[in-house]
Amino acid sequence: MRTHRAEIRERRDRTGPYRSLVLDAPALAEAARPGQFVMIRVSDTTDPLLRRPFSLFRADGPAGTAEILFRIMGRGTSMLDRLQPGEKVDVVGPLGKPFPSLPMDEIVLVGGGVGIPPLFFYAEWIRGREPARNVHVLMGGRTKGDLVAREEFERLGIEVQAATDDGSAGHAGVVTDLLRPFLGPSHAILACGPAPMLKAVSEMATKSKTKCCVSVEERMACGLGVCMGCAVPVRSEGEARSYRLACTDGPVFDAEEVLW
Amino acid sequence: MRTHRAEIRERRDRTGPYRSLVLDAPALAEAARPGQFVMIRVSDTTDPLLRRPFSLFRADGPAGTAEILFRIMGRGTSMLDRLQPGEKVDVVGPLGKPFPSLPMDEIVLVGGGVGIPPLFFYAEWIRGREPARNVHVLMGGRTKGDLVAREEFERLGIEVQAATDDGSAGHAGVVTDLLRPFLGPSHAILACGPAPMLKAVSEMATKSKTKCCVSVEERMACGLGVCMGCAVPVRSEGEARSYRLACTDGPVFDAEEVLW
Amino acid sequence: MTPNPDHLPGLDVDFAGIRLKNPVLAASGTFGYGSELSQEVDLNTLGGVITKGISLRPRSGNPPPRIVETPSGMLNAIGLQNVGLEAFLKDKLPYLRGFDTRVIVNIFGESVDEYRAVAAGLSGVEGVDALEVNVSCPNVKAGGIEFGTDVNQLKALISILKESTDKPLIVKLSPNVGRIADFARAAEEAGADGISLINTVIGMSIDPRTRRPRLANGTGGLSGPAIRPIAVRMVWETARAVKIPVLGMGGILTVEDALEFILAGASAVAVGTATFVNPRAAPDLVEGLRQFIARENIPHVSRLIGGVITGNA
Amino acid sequence: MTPNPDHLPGLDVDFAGIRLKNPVLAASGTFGYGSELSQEVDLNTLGGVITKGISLRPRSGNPPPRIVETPSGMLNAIGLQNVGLEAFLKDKLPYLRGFDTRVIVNIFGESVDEYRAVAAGLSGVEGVDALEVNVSCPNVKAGGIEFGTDVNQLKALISILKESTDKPLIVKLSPNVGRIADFARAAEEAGADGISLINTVIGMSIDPRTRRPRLANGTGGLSGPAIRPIAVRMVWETARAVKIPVLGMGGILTVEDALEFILAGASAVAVGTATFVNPRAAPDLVEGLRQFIARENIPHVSRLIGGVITGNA
Ligand SMILES: Cc1cc2nc3c(=O)[nH]c(=O)nc-3n(C[C@H](O)[C@H](O)[C@H](O)COP(=O)(O)OP(=O)(O)OC[C@H]3O[C@@H](n4cnc5c(N)ncnc54)[C@H](O)[C@@H]3O)c2cc1C
Ligand SMILES: Cc1cc2nc3c(=O)[nH]c(=O)nc-3n(C[C@H](O)[C@H](O)[C@H](O)COP(=O)(O)OP(=O)(O)OC[C@H]3O[C@@H](n4cnc5c(N)ncnc54)[C@H](O)[C@@H]3O)c2cc1C
Ligand SMILES: Cc1cc2nc3c(=O)[nH]c(=O)nc-3n(C[C@H](O)[C@H](O)[C@H](O)COP(=O)(O)O)c2cc1C
Ligand SMILES: Cc1cc2nc3c(=O)[nH]c(=O)nc-3n(C[C@H](O)[C@H](O)[C@H](O)COP(=O)(O)O)c2cc1C
Ligand code: FES
Ligand code: FES
Repeated sequence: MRTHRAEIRERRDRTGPYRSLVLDAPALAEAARPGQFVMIRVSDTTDPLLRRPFSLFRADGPAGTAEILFRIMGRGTSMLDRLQPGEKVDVVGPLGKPFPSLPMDEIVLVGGGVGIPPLFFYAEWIRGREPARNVHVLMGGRTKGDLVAREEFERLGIEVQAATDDGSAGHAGVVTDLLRPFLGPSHAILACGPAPMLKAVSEMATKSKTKCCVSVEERMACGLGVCMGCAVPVRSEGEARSYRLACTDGPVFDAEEVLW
Repeated sequence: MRTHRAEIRERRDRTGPYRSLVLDAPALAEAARPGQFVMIRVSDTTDPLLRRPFSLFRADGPAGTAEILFRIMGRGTSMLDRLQPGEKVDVVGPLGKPFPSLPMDEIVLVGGGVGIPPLFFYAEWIRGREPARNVHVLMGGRTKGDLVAREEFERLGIEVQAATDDGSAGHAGVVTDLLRPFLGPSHAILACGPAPMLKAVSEMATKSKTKCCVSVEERMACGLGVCMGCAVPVRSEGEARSYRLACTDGPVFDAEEVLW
Repeated sequence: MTPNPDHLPGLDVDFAGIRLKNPVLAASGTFGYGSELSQEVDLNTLGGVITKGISLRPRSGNPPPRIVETPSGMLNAIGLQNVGLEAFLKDKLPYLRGFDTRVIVNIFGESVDEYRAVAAGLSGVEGVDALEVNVSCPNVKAGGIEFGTDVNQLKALISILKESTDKPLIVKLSPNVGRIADFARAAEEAGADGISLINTVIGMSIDPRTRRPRLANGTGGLSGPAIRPIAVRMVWETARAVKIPVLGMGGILTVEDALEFILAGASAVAVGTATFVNPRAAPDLVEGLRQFIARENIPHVSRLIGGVITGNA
Repeated sequence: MTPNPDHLPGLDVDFAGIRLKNPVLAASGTFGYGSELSQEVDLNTLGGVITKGISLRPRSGNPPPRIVETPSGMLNAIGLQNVGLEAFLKDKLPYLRGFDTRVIVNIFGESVDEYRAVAAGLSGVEGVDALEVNVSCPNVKAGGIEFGTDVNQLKALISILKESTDKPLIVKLSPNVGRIADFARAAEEAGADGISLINTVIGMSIDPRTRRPRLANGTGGLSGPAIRPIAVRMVWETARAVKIPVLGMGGILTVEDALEFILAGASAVAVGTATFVNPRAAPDLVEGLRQFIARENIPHVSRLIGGVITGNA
């Protein structure tokens, strides 16, 4: 059963428009794997009608809690922002396919803004299970405030290399400017963020024959594979067009598969 | 200008499903007269879409506050109930025609449940302005918890005679059982409550030639006289059917005028 | 009240032969006869006011309940209550004439003769800028079929009205049809000067406790944000099918909503149900449009009309 | 999961020649092929499952974005993506057969021949209880006019399908027509065993920032609570016009919503968009109906069908 009525344990204002919520949801916390997401009902009225998808930022099985980190974008996320500890929300999850297990020694996490949550979950997971792997984080954003969860990564002992468009922190430029040293067969890239960034990362990875997985964002109605709303164009032989579903075939795809 | 963005100063749980809210709305408080109402927007989404009408329960011009007293009925009133002091609501008012000024010495207020607020406002108003008048209150309800604002009336020095269907307070029966001693040309009845009660009061008043004004409740979309949604069937010469608008011709009507 | 109700630069549009100082009108049946909201709305700020539908004689309308709320919308079955042509001219029009705004009179009838009589009665009347013909009224003589759901009846009606009045004729189409563009074209061929849409969509709501329809009339007309996607689609289909201008409406609450209609091809928009939610919805929309074109450096709102990009990039 | 998925007393209904253990079905296109929600829904608890629309060959569907939220509703332009008849029979049907529930296959085609081939391919297939014919598909040969918006095309199509299959035929009507009852009658005359309605209402949403439609396809189908009043009205009009049973849908979220349809004349109801909001919407509705008839002392749900009281008391 993936439907939960979760009590909010904690909410946190983070930098800029970012917030996080810790949810009391033992079954979810137990089952969740990095790269998976949840669908949250932000209102009990019919406007807004649909649930909103959020990646899992953290899941603590023993404590029975799962955490999401989100950016206030529009109505749904504004409503979510008004919830207070003690209130309950309807959550469906964990949904989607997690990041695959990869044999490479050097794990390179590339992302920005709302792309960070699944990458952090992966980092925490791998740190706890396979401490021998080297985890690198390349984090991008428009400005300093977009470098969310930076301290959390550092608390895991992972160095974060940052790039901001406005130069307010780290390298002044885009995050792919930092990627070159991390390409090659001993590296595996996991990327999540805006489509143009994913596209650029994918191209660099393909050219350098670096294994690369991307977590894509697509509009979702159900998150469950029943509406076929979250089509992701993929490469296919023969057929003119071919799509896979972000919610059940993804959200994590092999970078080579996605047609940008 | 009748549109206000009012801060909630105070909210009170009353008996049973009754609540009251004190609103910070100086222009409204100044202009309001007993019998008038406001339209409140209970949500900033489109579900529920329409404002909800509430009679003014009290208005304090010098303090700049207006108060409503409501019963939790459905979605709209439940949402209103969740508002906390400090939050703001959109209020339109005062709307409608107030109770007329009446020359009679004995003022008889007859009502129950959500019909009480406008009667209390009238009592407080007349006590402050024409203390020589005798004000009688006959209050009905299904059960004790429906006898709202009883103490407020008593604090004004007005005795409340109560009737409850279940006999849990006052006379066991309907409020009209108490009305007989208050009929006659020196009396004026102001009544507000469920339609069957208003009908019964009206009939007794007409038979006894007692002046009687009723405040009716009809579904409203605008409260402003522009939608023509709040039709009240009234007596008319000649024509087959005739309607007046509860929101602008009323909500207070001469009892003789209304076709029950 | 807006202190300066003068014509705002960049917002004036031509519509059906009249010039509107801005493309925002109050929709028929949601703004009374214009005087009711005098405390909230300075009529000088609006592009125009469309009156409640007027018939030849006064009509008392339907018994209550006449309205019921639905998800993001409402159903109404007012039953076209109105004061009738004579009282309108005597008691209502003089007030509207006092403002620098366009007055469009919404008219209807239960027979071609009644429509014609109302149109003729408003012909030549000073202060009436145009007529909006509500064709969602059943043709009692033709067995109750709505004028607006039969292409031939619609065409015949508009042709006759065109001869009965000197005012521009805006035909307000019913959305309760298969191909809206067919009706728009028929109206255009019959001489209409503009098309107005959408009127309400027929709906029904039943109370399971009483097992009765929630409206005394049984069915009613659905309006509000719920129908906006339907309305935008119909405006888009219509604007591509006719040369005469389109007045778009249906669930407009915000500037973004109004822009959807304008981009879909509406030369002007009307605000209906939104006025119930926010009495200042129409003037707020004028101000919002002004700010939008200023912020986006759009020299004139007319640049946006029909500007939706539907091909691939 | 409900522990006891047995037939609940008082809820079984006959529909189009098949017996449903209860009147709640999952609507086409909102429940995949039945297996996707196995963790949330025990299919044994449902009256039936209607599959995603199946065409002769697989279809890849429209480019994204395919969905957009609207006030109390959503627009979709999935483009009828599906695995095609062959893969359906091989990969999808066996799963559905494993449950004690009715399996209704939604079918469509772009030509009469394609419709016929799908219907014929499902004829005689064990585990398929009925076909629901989606007639909202454009007839490519007839210049793109939808089968479901032309009475004659509809009649011809259903007559042919009736001869091509031994399964009961449920015709799913498009709401994008003038008089829905005309189409229901045409389907009945052509041999339909049941009528299903409503499919989605065509709508459009435009993003003022990009000036593009929010759906890559331009227009899409509106579903959800926003359209419920329209759907209830159409079910009411249809149920009075035909003798074959009506399957009602359009914005059903709660028991009260389902009761509106049943009182309006639906013999069974389908849950669509609600499943996206609450994956357990359909089984919750079954349980809610059970509780309702128990609480109200209604011996059998069939007592409520068409029970709306429309005259004066
Ligand atoms: C698998 C997945 C995982 C996600 N994980 C996170 C996360 O961990 N943290 C986070 O903050 N956000 C995440 N998102 C994005 C998040 O779902 C949207 O920001 C949110 O739905 C916006 O809702 P709203 O009502 O506030 O915005 P709306 O008012 O609906 O829209 C505001 C803006 O958000 C965009 N948007 C709306 N819905 C989506 C969507 N489904 N996907 C992408 N963009 C959208 C719109 O295009 C618009 O520009 C994820 C999305 C997906 C599909
Ligand atoms: C002029 C006027 C003054 C009013 N004054 C008060 C007041 O002082 N205190 C108070 O508690 N209530 C008052 N009401 C009633 C109040 O408006 C309704 O209780 C409220 O709108 C219900 O909203 P809801 O969303 O909670 O209920 P809904 O979910 O909309 O409906 C719940 C129940 O309330 C009934 N109802 C809904 N709207 C109205 C309406 N406009 N009039 C009557 N019944 C309705 C419905 O029939 C239903 O039975 C007044 C109504 C009017 C017209
Ligand atoms: C209460 C009410 C009364 C209406 N009366 C009329 C009318 O008399 N004539 C008419 O042509 N349209 C009438 N309409 C339709 C509106 O003018 C408008 O076309 C429709 O409501 C859609 O716009 P909206 O969603 O912004 O309200 C009425 C609508 C409502 C809600
Ligand atoms: C995403 C989506 C896909 C749909 N696909 C189909 C389909 O393949 N065939 C069909 O006949 N109806 C399809 N429908 C229509 C639904 O079955 C239903 O008729 C409609 O959505 C109204 O019901 P609702 O408001 O409960 O969703 C689809 C609806 C949605 C929302
Ligand atoms: S969101 Fe519905 S199938 Fe992916
Ligand atoms: S509520 Fe609109 S006219 Fe009275």
